[in-house]
Amino acid sequence: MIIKVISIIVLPLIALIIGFFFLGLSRKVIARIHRRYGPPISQPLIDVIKLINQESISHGKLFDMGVILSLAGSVILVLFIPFGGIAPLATSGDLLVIIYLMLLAPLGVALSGGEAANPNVSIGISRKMMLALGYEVPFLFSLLAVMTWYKTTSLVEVVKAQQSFLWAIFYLPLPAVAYFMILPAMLGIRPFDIVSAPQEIASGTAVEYGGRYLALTTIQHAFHIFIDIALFVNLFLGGGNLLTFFVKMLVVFLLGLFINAVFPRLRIDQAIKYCWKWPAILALVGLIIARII
Amino acid sequence: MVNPSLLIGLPLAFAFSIPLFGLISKKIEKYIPIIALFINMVISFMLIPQILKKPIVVSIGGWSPPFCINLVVGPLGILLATLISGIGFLVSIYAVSYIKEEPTEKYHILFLLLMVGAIGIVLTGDIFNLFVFFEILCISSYALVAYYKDKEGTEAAMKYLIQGSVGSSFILIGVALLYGFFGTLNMADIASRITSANPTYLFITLAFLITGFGIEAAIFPLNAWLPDAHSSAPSSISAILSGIAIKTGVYGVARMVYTIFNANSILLFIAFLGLLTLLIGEMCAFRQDDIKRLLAYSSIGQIGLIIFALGIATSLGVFASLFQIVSHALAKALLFLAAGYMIYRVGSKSIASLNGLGKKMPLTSFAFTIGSFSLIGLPPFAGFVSKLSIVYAAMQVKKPVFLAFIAIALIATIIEAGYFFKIVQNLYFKEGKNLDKITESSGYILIPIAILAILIIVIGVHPQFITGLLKASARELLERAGYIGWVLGGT
Amino acid sequence: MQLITILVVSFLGAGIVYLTGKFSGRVRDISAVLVSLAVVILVGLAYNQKIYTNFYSLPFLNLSLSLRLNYLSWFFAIIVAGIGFLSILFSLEYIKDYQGVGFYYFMMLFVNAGMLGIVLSADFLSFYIFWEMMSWGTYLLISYKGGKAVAAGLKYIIMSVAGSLAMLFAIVSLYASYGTLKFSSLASLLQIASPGYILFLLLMFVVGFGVKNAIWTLHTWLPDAHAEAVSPFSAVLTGVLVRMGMYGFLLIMYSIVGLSLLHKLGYGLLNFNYILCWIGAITIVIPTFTALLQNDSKRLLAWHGIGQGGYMVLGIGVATSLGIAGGILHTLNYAVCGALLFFVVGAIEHRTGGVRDLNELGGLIKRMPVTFIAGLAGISGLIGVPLTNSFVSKWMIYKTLIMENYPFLAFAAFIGTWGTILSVYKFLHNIFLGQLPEKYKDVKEVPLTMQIPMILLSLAIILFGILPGIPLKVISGIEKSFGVEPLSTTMFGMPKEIGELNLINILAVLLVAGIVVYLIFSLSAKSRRVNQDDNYAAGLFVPRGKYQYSARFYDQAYRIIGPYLHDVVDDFYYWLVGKSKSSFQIVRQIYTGNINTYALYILLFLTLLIFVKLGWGL
Amino acid sequence: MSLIYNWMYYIASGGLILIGMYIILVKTNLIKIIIGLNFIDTGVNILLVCIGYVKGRTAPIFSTSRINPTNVVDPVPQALVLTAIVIGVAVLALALSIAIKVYEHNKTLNVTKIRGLKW
Repeated sequence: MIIKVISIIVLPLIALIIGFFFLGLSRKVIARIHRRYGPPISQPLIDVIKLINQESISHGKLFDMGVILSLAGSVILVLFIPFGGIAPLATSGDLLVIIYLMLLAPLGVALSGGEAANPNVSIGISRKMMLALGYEVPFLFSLLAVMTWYKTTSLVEVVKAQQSFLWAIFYLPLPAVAYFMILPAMLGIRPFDIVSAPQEIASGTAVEYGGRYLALTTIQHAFHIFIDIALFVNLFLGGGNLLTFFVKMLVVFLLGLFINAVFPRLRIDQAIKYCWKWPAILALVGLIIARII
Repeated sequence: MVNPSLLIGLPLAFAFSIPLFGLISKKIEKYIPIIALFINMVISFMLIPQILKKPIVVSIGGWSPPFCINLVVGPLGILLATLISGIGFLVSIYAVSYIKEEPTEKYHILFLLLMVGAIGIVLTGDIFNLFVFFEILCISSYALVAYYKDKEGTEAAMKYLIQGSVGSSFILIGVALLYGFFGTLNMADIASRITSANPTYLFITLAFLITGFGIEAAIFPLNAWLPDAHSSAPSSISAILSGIAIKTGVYGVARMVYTIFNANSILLFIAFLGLLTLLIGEMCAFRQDDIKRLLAYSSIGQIGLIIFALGIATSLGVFASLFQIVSHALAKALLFLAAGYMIYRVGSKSIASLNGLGKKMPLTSFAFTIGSFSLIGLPPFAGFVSKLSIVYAAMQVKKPVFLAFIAIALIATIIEAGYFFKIVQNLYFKEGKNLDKITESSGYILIPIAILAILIIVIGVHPQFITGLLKASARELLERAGYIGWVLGGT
Repeated sequence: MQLITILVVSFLGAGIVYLTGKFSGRVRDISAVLVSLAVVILVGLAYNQKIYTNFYSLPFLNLSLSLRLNYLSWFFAIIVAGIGFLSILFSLEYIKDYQGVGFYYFMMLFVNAGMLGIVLSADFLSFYIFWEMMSWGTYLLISYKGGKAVAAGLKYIIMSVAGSLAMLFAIVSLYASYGTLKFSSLASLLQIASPGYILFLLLMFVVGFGVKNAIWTLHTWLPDAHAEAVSPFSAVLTGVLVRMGMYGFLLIMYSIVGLSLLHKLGYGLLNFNYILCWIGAITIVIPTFTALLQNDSKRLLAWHGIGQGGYMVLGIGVATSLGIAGGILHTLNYAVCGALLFFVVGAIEHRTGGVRDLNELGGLIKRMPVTFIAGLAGISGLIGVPLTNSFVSKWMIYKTLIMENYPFLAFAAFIGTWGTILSVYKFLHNIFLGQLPEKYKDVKEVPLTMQIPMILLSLAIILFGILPGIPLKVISGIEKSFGVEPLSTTMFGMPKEIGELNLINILAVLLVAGIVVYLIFSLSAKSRRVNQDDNYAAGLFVPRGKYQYSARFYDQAYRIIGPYLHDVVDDFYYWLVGKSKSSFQIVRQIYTGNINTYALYILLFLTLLIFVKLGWGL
Repeated sequence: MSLIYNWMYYIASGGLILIGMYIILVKTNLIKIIIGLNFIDTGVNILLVCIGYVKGRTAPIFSTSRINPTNVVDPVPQALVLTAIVIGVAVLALALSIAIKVYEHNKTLNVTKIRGLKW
């Protein structure tokens, strides 16, 4: 019981640290690819601390609550995803719950941004929603392939099954590839940074955020990166202990970053069509294979 | 107890006394039909329990049955006689304030004669007598259709007359042939000897009779007169024609096919004809813009259903058919009466002109709604029980052909629902134009409409009121030996 | 006796309410509320009882009409009564300015009574009678508003009549075959029937119930009807009336035919349940994405009504204990959310003068906060956000689909949820969020009688979301009566052998996380409250009143999916009606108006008769 | 020859009925159609009479006692015919009066043009 409580407290912290590390790392790596020097890896953290102490504007109660909901939703999501064998709440919710809990964060942002009454926000939300509709198709196919293959909806069981034998990526390479292909869309990084496109719609959903709001959304983003990649590692790369899990996450993240950093930004309709084409087909084929065998 | 011949004699006497009463006061004459038919109705109600125990055979002239004109008052006869006098009574109340165009005394005479004809048809036991009453019915209805002497009315009457008299001639041919074969005119007597004649000749006779009665019964394709006549006649007459006159045609067909000829082999064909009539009637009704014409076509459809049920030829089928006769008579009389007064208030027969009347004439519209719901066959109205019985009767036969038939009949119901629901919506939910001066109908109009509406609901909720009589009537048609026995004695 | 009392109170109550309306509008309103409340109480008191009574007999058909109460009927009866009561309460203010209010209350109560009759019937004849009474009552209520509603009402009733006639066909055929219409007797008699006959029966009933439950290809009446009916009745329509079809499915499939017989219908994948599942799946996907394209708030919800119905059909189609329970539970959950959302739309209509166009609204959160919260609860419930009610039922359906190895059906269900998220967010955003247009500056919150139903339903969404054990207890009783192995449940979710779901834990961590985040939030530098016009526009001038991005909210997505979502079924029906009309036109040319032709018909008929006799020897 | 002789009345009645039917089917003048109706009527009446006719017997009128009751034809059809004739006359009179009205309204007796009511 005590271990559980401790892990409930510790796990979000670990996730936060890893998330911030990835955030900083991504800026550094992209800068290097662009032949720039780039900011220090701790820059995002510094930014957040700075933002917390800045004054900001608010558009109403929902504007505040949405942001809080968004971050809280991400925090609890961490508790359901096994991290190197630690999964304090795995018995309270399975993959289905995880899929649904992933909703809370964007919903919070959308509600909060909605009250801001800024058209840029509305456009941003609309893009976020459409993009989600795009990547959900291959995402769900991939998840279903895994669940069908292992005949369980529990993520812990999936991980356990992989650790006893081969990783899922060897049985289900196509869904894994599909998941990997849409990972940037889920994370909102290039070439799928349509939602926040600073040059077009002034950062979209974040346009009205300043100070603590921006701080919370940045933290949420850090969690988000952690969650999406941890999910991938759990589903396809067989989890692992604390260290191997982290290494796997790093590999996945860097691979995604390297491949995608060189692409220009897509238009939203191109993004949807992209998601519904190759990743969806690959994942679907994978699902059919998983269903038949 | 009461002599059933009063049922025919009283209205006849009253009919011709109308001019006499007219001498006393012009105001009295329009109440004469009410009185006559009220007495008739009471007598027939009083007769019902007695007849259910034992049918009454009245011989006229003192001879015993095969040799004289006689009345055979069985359950079927009394059922239809009650229905006829009842609806006639209600319609005559309606006519008090509805018929204003002179010469009103002629209207009332003809109306009573029509009643005499109709009651005579269902009560008589003599086939030539049947023909005579039939002619009384037809001639008075030709004249009544042309009562307004307007363009439509005369044209409709002309067409009705030509087709009707061809039909009457056919009936007469049939009667002549029957007399030629058997040398008797008594229906029971003919029925008892029917096997002794050559079946082919007999069938030709039957064909003439079916065609003749079929014209009045509006079997497709003999029903071309019906939409014209029903839509052009005064609405009270339309109600009678739809509610009663065509039912006498059905009665004629049923009597010939079941009792006299025992022609079971043709029943399937009759059922098919009924189905065809149903489909075509509903299809044509769907495309009408004229409310009365629509109701007339709907009558064709309903008659088709009645004849279809008649063709099922099980006791339940005949029962259902008779039930449908009752429920349709009530509903269609109600619809014509209500629609007639709406037309009177609005001044146009087009369906679109009824828009919004639900707010101006709430009771009339409400009654109209009940009538149409009953015709569609929605619970808790009378039409539901009768339609359910028909469907059940058809299913009970367990023949695939009837299964297919009833499926088609149900599809026709959808068409029927289509136009009736549209009209109900027009009444209540569409905005009408120039409705300011329209007021609710007067008492004489509302009373019959309200009574009919209540009857529809009462029978729908508690069908046992009439099912006993209907069952006995169905037995009368199916057990011809019983009928022959009543008249000729013995068996 | 108790059941008869319920029906008598509800039917007579309707009449009394109408009559009192003739004297005083106020008394009528109060009595309408009282009658519907009395029905709720009476039904509530009947909980956990088993009753069977004959109440009427039709000797000429050898039939008696009877009523019964069991878990299944109680479950539906309480939904009917509850939603009926709330919608009457909601109507008080909403309907005030309409014409024919007495008629409205009468029909509302009458339709409710009809629905109670349906769920309490113990034989098919009374079932059918109440069913038809409900149907035509509904038709009158849909058409009530006039205008476009007239066409919607007609469309509804024609489809409904077609469905009921299919059902009547099956019912009468049952009676002709077995001589009884009692559910309990039929259930045992049908066990020896041939699979072909059962399939025919099920097909007919699926058409009959499918029209009501608006399964795909029979759904086309629903968007029009829901959109054009008055909002309190739309709530009843979507929440309970449409779900009478669901009750019918449960009744015929599990209560009468039974699970063991269902499994024998068909070979391999081509069996009844599997096909029903796919119909359910299609019913989820197509309507939900069609909803995405709607700009009329009620139409949008109406399409969701169809889509959510797909989940229920899918759930009961899978025919596992978990799936059936999920389907039934979803019926309850959707009744709550659907009714709530229509109340919300009704509240908006009430305050903005009947505006339903999503592109014209916006920013109303500042004027109608209670309605907004209700709307938020409603859409969360509809999506199935964790800790709201639909989450549990959807979870059960997904879970069983995956465990039964139907990943594609599961995918349809999942992607349907995503379509739901998109469209209901648009619904919420375009009404409540974004900028408040000038013309709605003075809009006020709706009166209390309209708030109460919304608040109660919002609470129900949360309550059933956290404590799904309450309805699931009744549902396991229903399953027991079906002869299906009942689902074992706990108060807060599922026991471990069924799956990992513990809602109280999720609630607890969410609360803790929320509090922690809130603490961080409130400890950081304060923010300044600004006006809605005061926002960042990249240095551009902000035009007042025209500063709204909501029209064609998901434009790019519409362009991609729009062409595929054309309602071909509806087109087909219109084509059919058009063709029938023109063929009727041809048919009626038979009556040429020329007397010579008519005489010819007579002669032809005579010769035909004779030829038929001589030729076929009939 | 004897065939015609024996069946002469039947042939006559049948012929009249057919002529009447032909007129109704083909002629477009309303008056002619009414005449056609009358043809049918007459034909049917003749049919009735000849059904009751027994060759060589006399009319059943017992004005003198010379007539043997066994030597008369069946009297019933004759009574029927009388009734039928009366009915026929009534119908004819009504038909003609309606025809007058029809002419007043339509200014024609051509039935192909009197088609105000159709479909």
